[in-house]
Amino acid sequence: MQEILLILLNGLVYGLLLFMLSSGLTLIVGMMGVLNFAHASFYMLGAYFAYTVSVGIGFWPALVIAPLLVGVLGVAVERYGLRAVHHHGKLAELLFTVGLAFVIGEVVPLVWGRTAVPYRVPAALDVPAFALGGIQYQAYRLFMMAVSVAIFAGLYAALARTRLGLVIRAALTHPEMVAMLGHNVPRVFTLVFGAGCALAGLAGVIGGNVFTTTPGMAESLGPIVFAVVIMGGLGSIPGALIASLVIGFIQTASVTLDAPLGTVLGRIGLPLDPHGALGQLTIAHAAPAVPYLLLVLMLALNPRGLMGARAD
Amino acid sequence: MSAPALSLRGLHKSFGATSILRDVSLDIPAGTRHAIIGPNGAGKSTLFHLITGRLRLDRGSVWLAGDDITGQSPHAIFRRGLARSFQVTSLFPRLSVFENLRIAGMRAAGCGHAFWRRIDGFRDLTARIEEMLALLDLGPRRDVAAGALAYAEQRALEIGLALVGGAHTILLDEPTAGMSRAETERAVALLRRLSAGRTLVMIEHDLSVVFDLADAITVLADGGVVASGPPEAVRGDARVRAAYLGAAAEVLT
Amino acid sequence: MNFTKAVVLGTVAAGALFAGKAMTARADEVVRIAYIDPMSGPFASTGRLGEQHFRFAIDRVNAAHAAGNRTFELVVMDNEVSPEKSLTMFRKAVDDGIHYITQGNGSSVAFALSDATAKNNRRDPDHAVLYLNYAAVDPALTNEKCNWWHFRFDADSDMKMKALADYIVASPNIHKVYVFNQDYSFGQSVEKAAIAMIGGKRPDLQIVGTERVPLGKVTDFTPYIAKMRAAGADAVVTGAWGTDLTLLVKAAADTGFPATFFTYYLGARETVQAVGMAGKGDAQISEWHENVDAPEIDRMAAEFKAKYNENFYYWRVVDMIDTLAAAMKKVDSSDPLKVGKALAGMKFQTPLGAEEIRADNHQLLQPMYVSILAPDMPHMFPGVPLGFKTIKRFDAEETRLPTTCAMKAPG
Amino acid sequence: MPGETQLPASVSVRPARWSGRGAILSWGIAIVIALIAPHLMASGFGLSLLCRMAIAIVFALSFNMLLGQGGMLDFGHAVFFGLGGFATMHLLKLVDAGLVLPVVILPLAGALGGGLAALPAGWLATRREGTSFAMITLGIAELAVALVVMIPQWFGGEEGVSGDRSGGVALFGFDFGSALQIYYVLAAWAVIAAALMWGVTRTPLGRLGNAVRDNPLRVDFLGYDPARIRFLTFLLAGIFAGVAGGMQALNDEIMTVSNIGSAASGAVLLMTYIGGVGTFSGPVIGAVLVTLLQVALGTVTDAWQLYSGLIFIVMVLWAPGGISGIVQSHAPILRAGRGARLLGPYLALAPAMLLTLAGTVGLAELAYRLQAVRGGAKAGRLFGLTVTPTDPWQWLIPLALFILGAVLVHRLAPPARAAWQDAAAQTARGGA
Repeated sequence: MQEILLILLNGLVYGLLLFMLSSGLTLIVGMMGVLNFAHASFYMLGAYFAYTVSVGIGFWPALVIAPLLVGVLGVAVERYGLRAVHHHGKLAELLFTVGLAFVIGEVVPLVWGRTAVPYRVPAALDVPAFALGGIQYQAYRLFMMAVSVAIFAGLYAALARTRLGLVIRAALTHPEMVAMLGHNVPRVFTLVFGAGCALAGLAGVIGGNVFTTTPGMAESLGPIVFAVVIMGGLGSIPGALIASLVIGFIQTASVTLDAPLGTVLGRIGLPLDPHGALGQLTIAHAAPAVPYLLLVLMLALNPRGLMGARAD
Repeated sequence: MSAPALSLRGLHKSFGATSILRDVSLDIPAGTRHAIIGPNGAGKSTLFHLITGRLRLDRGSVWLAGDDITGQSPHAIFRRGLARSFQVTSLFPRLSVFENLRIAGMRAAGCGHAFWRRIDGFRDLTARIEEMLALLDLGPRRDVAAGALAYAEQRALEIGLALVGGAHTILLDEPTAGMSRAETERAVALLRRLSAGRTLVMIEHDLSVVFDLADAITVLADGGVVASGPPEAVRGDARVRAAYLGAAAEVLT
Repeated sequence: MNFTKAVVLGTVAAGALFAGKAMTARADEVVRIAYIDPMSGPFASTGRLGEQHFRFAIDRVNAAHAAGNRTFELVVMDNEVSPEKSLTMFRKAVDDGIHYITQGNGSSVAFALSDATAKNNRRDPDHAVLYLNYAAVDPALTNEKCNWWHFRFDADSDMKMKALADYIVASPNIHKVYVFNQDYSFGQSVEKAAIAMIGGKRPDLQIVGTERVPLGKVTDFTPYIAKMRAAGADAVVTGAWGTDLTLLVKAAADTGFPATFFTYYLGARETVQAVGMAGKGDAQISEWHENVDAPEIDRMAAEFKAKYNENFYYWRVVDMIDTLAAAMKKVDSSDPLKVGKALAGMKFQTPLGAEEIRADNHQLLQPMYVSILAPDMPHMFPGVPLGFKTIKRFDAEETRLPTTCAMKAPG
Repeated sequence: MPGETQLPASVSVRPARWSGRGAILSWGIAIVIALIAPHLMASGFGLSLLCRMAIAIVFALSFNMLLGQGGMLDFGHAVFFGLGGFATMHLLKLVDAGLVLPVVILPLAGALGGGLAALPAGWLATRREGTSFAMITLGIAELAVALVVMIPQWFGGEEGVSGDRSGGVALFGFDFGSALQIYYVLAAWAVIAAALMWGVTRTPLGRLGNAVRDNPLRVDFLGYDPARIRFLTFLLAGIFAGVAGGMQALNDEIMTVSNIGSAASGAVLLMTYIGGVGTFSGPVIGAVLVTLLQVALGTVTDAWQLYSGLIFIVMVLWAPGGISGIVQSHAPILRAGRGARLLGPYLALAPAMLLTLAGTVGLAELAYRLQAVRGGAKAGRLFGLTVTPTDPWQWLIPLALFILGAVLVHRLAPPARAAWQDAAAQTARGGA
């Protein structure tokens, strides 16, 4: 019982973290249809900005300043880069962000060095909040979860319940119509992109100190963020939340399963030599590959994702 | 004669709560030219999408030359001998005019997916394309990218794509839309010539084209068939006047 | 045959007195050593750190004329830790007439280079190359995949595990060991060695679990800590490195998991700095650390720090270059075949004790230290008030393991 | 239209229309270059560079079968390259162990390996198009790398799988141990594979691939299943990537996990895009250039990865047709003798671009050398000047160059572009 509770709790923690990481990308994909490959790079920039700011004036100001800086950078990238390639089509936009991710990955270590920077959790939150099964949970983890939930609530309310959200969504499907109604469509896109980047930056501020701030952090998180956004249905905020939690729970649960793949498949009637190369793998081994397996299956079987309205 | 070229039986289609087509039934005999007219939003293009497999039917069935093709994919339907054109020009913009036509003619020439035979080796196909180029008046534009053509040329190519493949039944969605008077006349002549021995179904707004070409006319309004029959009969149908022709009909009579 | 090396010299000045002053002959031969390691990309900092150590070691040898009338010159080649690029650089080195290459980062690169060296020397003996490995620790390199032209100056992962295992088996308050590794060949071999060397060695000592995770793919290690906790582990043995190790140790500290981590790579400055105080009490195995009592190396470290503003880390690089110089001096030649024959079986003294290059597989045997991160040490990490404290020293001979190597000397 | 995969509009619209004689001439030149190249750069290093180029050419061409000709962006193309290489390596080991098989034909095993891997991957991925397709390949690549690392029994883990290409029976006295012999083997394979791939563009499937790239929906209404065409194209691309992997296995005599990873997939995207996706020869140009760039630039500056990233972005923004696209958009103008009109505006633009370039290089080099200086190394010289990156004033010079250059480019680019458009339009009219 306690074991199941632990899995649920750890899955929830991890799932909410994934949602925080992917919320900005979900926004951009959903509202602009741009698969921003540099999203994880903006996450990394958020962490580095937060480190620099927090060394100067502390964590709490950094929580506000760093996402704003990343957001401004995102606005500039959209205005002077993405917009120029927009008329070349989706693939060109995607390739532009691929190049951008590459360049950010080279520039960050130039500025902050190639090794991890000592960006630390604020002392006030670096205390155990509660314990379950002998595992302590830091107060900072609760803070992370709270921020994640707040992001979800804020995005959901802003997009589903306000006129602004309506305009943004209409701008994607019917740009001419929205333009005729007197809205500046390019500016709407610029602001959405900036907001998405700012969210990535916020995730960086909050995740960077728990998960170390290194030049490799973007590369290691990029694919999983994509897995979440695609499974969630390319732009659906509730879909991304569900996908995050599903991945969180499944991955956490599979960590605890030590049965060899050979035995498991044998039980369901698939013969696989338990001593062969594949049979020896345990489910726990494969746990970190689970999101990609889910991703591939999901896309192949149902490209719309969990909650998506867009097929492509 | 055998079964009709195209037979629609009780087609229904709705998007969400909005019903687009209701119980549309229609038989089109082989070898005839049939026009479908009706006001905007009557469901004409939706009807074509349903016939050609672009959209799924809610209810009803579609029969091509006596075979049930309901629910089949567009390419499977094409292979049974039904080709179509699009209201919004749908070409291969980066390929030359010649290549556009060749792609459209490949299936009929038996090319398959071969990657071991030179495409230029299909000499009959090449000859056929050159012939079609001449018919479409696109000979001088042979090697120009389709995306770089003028609008009327693109419309002509659009018709060409539907006609070149040798299908026995051809669906044309507003073939003359946006053409000038002279261009329209050329298109009509072309259609008359190339539809010989084939079944032609077209959606058309230009009533002079309709009455010039069509052996039979179906009037579609509000998702249902209002009238169907020879041009004279339809022209005189009171319901048609009421539902659609209105002022335009006065002019014609 | 015994040979005592010039390593007893502590400083450059002393070295000059001992070897240099007596020798009036001008250095008239330059021996180039190609250093093939990452200079760009994510691992560039590691490559740079190695380069600085090589420059430092070579400057010492040249100043002391330790290689006779030869001077060493370092040729830096960037391989981005990619085997293919390493092979391109290897070709370039052979082309430029270089006969000595050295590399340390990435076992995959090491295997590619060892393989290329063997083939090159067989096909083109005039351009024979000697490969000096200073950090790639896959045991296979000196066992089933061994090659006469490859010399390793770092203990392989099995030797390191033997030292760790001996310590753990001798610690009465360790009862339940968890083995945690990254899922690639190094992690797999660490796991295998740990099971063989710890399991069943004491009735009240058992391995309660093993785990392998893909390299750099796990963000949150809490579920793994929960699993270790549930298994009741009081010690964790891990060959993990880099961010994975940092996140693992941090997750353990954050969740209040009290077990001691026995690691291979906790000693890297960036890892200690990223882990912070969470690393207190955790152990590493190494051939040297800053708080080993060896004044001569301390002086070296101070000099290195003054010169490069970095902590001295690779004692073994200095050890390796000194040994190479001594071998060249002994045979008075820079011919890689002759030098290789001199290196094989060489025994010598260093400030840390007696060392030997095994003739049967060209593996250096050197003293090893198990140490833990402790406060109030003479040398501590910048920004983190912790330093390594020896809890157990092993003589070089104690690290000897049987080898399956069956290589033949050329010629 | 949703889901339509668009390639940059300025990419070539005219299909290559080589007359038989022109094609033979081009291939002849290529073969002659391949034959005499090793004698022009006779060093072992030069040879190994040429071998890498041969491999990269085949790999990039196979990638462009998907991206340029089929409109499919494959983020995991190295999977087929790598698995082809592993298949070849395992067969080479059998040859070493006594199997009688000429080493020359081993890349065929690569074709088999790449093709077998492309079967399930293609089955999953090609049912979608555009960005969905790209994302599935990303997931497949992640899965493949995870699996390969987890199964050292087959893929050798870190140490990889190695063999000896001269371990088999010698063929006509050639054992292929020497660099020159293996170069000719690889060059022959490169020419054969390239010729086959070129041939595919001139078959029904090749043309259908172009059609599916431009307008998959329309293809569906012309009797062909777009997914099936994508699948077959994908399969062929996997087979040729496998051949390239097999060539690499013969060249390096070792295959490791890194051959499968995202870095290798990224490199082939870079090559292909910089060379140009719009023409058949584009990837060849890109493969040669980027291989040279990686090795040559890498020995000169640590900043080369930044430079290749910047070049990529510049290409995406302003020259989406790549180098071959630039050539192609100017060739007809030059042939029509209208090149002189471009000379003025282009000559005005060139110094501005050079200024921007110099400023960029200056800033990047200062940044990299600042890092090096912090690590205790020497800063060295740049453009013949001694560099002190710790001196803030030295940063002002490249910064000023960059800003000045950027402003000038901003001013001078529109007239140059207008001149080009003008000349292109006149040429097109003149030709029609």
